Formats: sequence, structure tokens, C-alpha cells
Amino acid sequence: PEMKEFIQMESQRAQLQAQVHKLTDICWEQCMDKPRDKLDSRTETCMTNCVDRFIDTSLQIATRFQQLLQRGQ
Amino acid sequence: PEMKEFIQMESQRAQLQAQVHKLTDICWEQCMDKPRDKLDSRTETCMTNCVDRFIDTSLQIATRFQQLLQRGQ
Amino acid sequence: PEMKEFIQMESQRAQLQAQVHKLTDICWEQCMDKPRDKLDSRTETCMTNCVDRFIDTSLQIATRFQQLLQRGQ
Amino acid sequence: QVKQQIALANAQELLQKMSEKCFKKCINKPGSSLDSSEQKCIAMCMDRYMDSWNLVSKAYGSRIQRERNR
Amino acid sequence: QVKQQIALANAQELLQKMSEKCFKKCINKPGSSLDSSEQKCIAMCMDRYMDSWNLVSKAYGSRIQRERNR
Amino acid sequence: QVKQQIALANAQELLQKMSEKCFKKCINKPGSSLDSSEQKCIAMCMDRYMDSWNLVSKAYGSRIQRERNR
Repeated sequence: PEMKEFIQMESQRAQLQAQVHKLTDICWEQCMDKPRDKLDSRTETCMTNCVDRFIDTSLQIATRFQQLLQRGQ
Repeated sequence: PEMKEFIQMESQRAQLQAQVHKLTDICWEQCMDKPRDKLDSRTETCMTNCVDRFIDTSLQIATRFQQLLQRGQ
Repeated sequence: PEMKEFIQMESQRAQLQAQVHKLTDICWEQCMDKPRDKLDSRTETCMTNCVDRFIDTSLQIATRFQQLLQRGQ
Repeated sequence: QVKQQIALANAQELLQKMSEKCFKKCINKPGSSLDSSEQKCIAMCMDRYMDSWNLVSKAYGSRIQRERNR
Repeated sequence: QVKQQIALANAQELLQKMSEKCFKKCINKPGSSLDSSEQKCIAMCMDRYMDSWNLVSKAYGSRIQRERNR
Repeated sequence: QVKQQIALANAQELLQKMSEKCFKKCINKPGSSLDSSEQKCIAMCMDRYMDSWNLVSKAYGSRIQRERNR
């Protein structure tokens, strides 16, 4: 049982990391202009907002999708 | 044998759906400007034409590719 | 043992081909304007430079990444 | 069960695509929350994406039929 | 057989890429059929994509050789 | 060992992404070698991409926490 839990946890971790790669890609395209010496605060704010707004978007879409499915049944 | 057929059919269905996802992606980029209240008829025509022209393109390329292969042998 | 070597070689060849597909995609976007009758010499030079500069970029990044990892340990 | 897994995979792929496409279409500068116009845009975008998916699915299906009957 | 499967996978990947790239390069507004200039563009685009693939393949191969000999 | 494989896959994915993103940001016309301004750009781009990855990772983690506690 420990082995199973360990594998589940690691597989979940791999999924989270895949999501981080995808979000970094999306938000890099949205927020990064020319790379500079440092992440300036405007880019930093844009990045964290981008992550949260992307998740908001996904949640809104998933919620509405479920409603449509239930209405359809 | 029924099980095998069933699996083949389902796997084929999965491939078709993957293709529908890809075509929707490509034709969405080609035809959709700002999303509105409804799919207007211009966007609708663009979408169906896009699907057919994409398949025409693929068929033209596949046919020519086979000709080149046969000529090469 | 021969079988194993054969499989290793073929799997390596598959990886190289995947890399060629990716590089062709990237350099096609960088160098190809309107497709013409022939690959003109300017596009050709751009293509081969693109491959070498992409590999330079990857090597520079991989080297620096390893340095950062070692410094971090 | 195979059928259900494919249906689920299909729904998940659709949800992912819609999230990416509608985020790109509706959020230009990500702010501290989704404002109402962004929310409205996302809802419309999602509906249009599903319309498009259905349209493409039909067009693709009928094209395959036509090719088979040639 | 492994060899053939890889060759097949390689050809399929190439066909897919060419379809996407040449559709994007040659069809700006999809009409009710491919007109002759679009068909010509697709044929040229396909030939140039294969030229590019061969060029990249050679350049990549010789680079790998150079790196190995360093 | 599973852990190490995931860590390795993660690093490889990051290296691949950085190569593609920084090539696109820093090399406009590929010349016969990387000039010093391109090399500088790549180094900065790589550092910023890693900063971004860390930032996104933190923001995503804390969002998941918030959603769980709701």
C-alpha cells in the first residue's frame, strides 16, 4: 500500500509540473517582452495575475460545461 | 472476436475525435474573429469550407507524396 | 544482444528524426516566406544557419543550466 | 468502459482547448480579477467554440462519407 | 519491422506537418474549392518543405558529427 | 527512482522550452555564429524563464491551496 501511495503522489506531482510548464509557456507569451537583467515588478505582477486568471477561466468553463451537461441529460 | 471489433471501432472513433479537435483548432484560428452572441453565417461558411479545404490539401499532398515515392523506387 | 543493439539504434534513429521534424518546423517559420519554384540560396543559408544557431542556443542553455545546478549543490 | 474513457478524454481535451483559446481571445492584460466583460467574453467564446466543434465534427463526418462513396 | 514502423511514422509525421504548414501558407480564405493558384502553391510548398527537411537533416547530421569529433 | 525520473523529465522539459523560447526571442536572423549580443540575450532570457517558472510554480501552488481551503 505504501508503494501505491508513493506512485500516486509522484504521478500527481508529475501532472502538477506539466501544468506549471504549460502555464509558464502561456504567461511568458502574455507578459514577457524583451528579457532584461531582472524580472521587473510589472512583468512579475502580470505573471502571477496571468496564472490566476487562467485558472479562473478554466474554472468558469468547467462549471458552465457541467451545467450544460446536466441540463442536457 | 466481438471484443476485438469493439476495441478497433472505439480506437478508430478516438482517432476521429482527435482529428476533430485538431481541425477545430486550425479553423477556429482561421475563421473566428471576436466571439459573438451567435455563430454568424459568414463564420459558419468559413468553418465548413476550412474543414473541406484542409482535407483537400492533405489529400493533394498525400497523393503527390505517393507519386514521388513510386517514381523514386 | 544483437536484438538489443538493433532496438537501441532504431530508437536513437527515431529520436533524431523527431528532432529533424522539430528543427524543420522552427526553421521553416524563421526562414520561409512565400514558397517558390526553388529553394533560393538566401533561404537555404538561413535554414542551415538556423539549425546551427538553434543547437548553439540549446548547448549554451544546457551548459549554463548544469553550472547553476552544480553551484546550487 | 472503454467508451466512457474515450468520452472523458474527449471532454477533457475540449475543456483544455477552450480554456486556452478563450483565455487568449478574452484576456488581454490579466488584472487582479476577471471583470464582467471578460467573464461575458469567456462564456460567449466557450459557446462559439462548442458550436464550432459540432460544425467541424459534422463537416468532417460528411466529408468522410463522401470520400467513401466515391 | 521496427525499421518499417519508424519509416512509416516518419512519413506520417512529415505528411501531417506539410498539410498544416502548406494549408497555413496557401489558403488565406477557404473558399468552396481549391482554386488553381492554391493548388499550385500547395505543390510548391510541399516540395520546398521536403527540400527544407532534407537540408535540416543534413545540417543536423553534420553538426552531430562535428560535436562528436571535438 | 521514480522521483529521479520525474525530476529528470522535468529538467529536460524545461531545457527544451527555454531553447525554443529564447531562440525565438533572441535570434531574429540566424547568422554564421551567435554574436555576443545574442549570447547575452540568451543568458538573460534563460534566467528570466527560470524566474518565471518559479513564480508560476509558486502562484499555482498557492492557488491550489486556496481552492482546497474553500
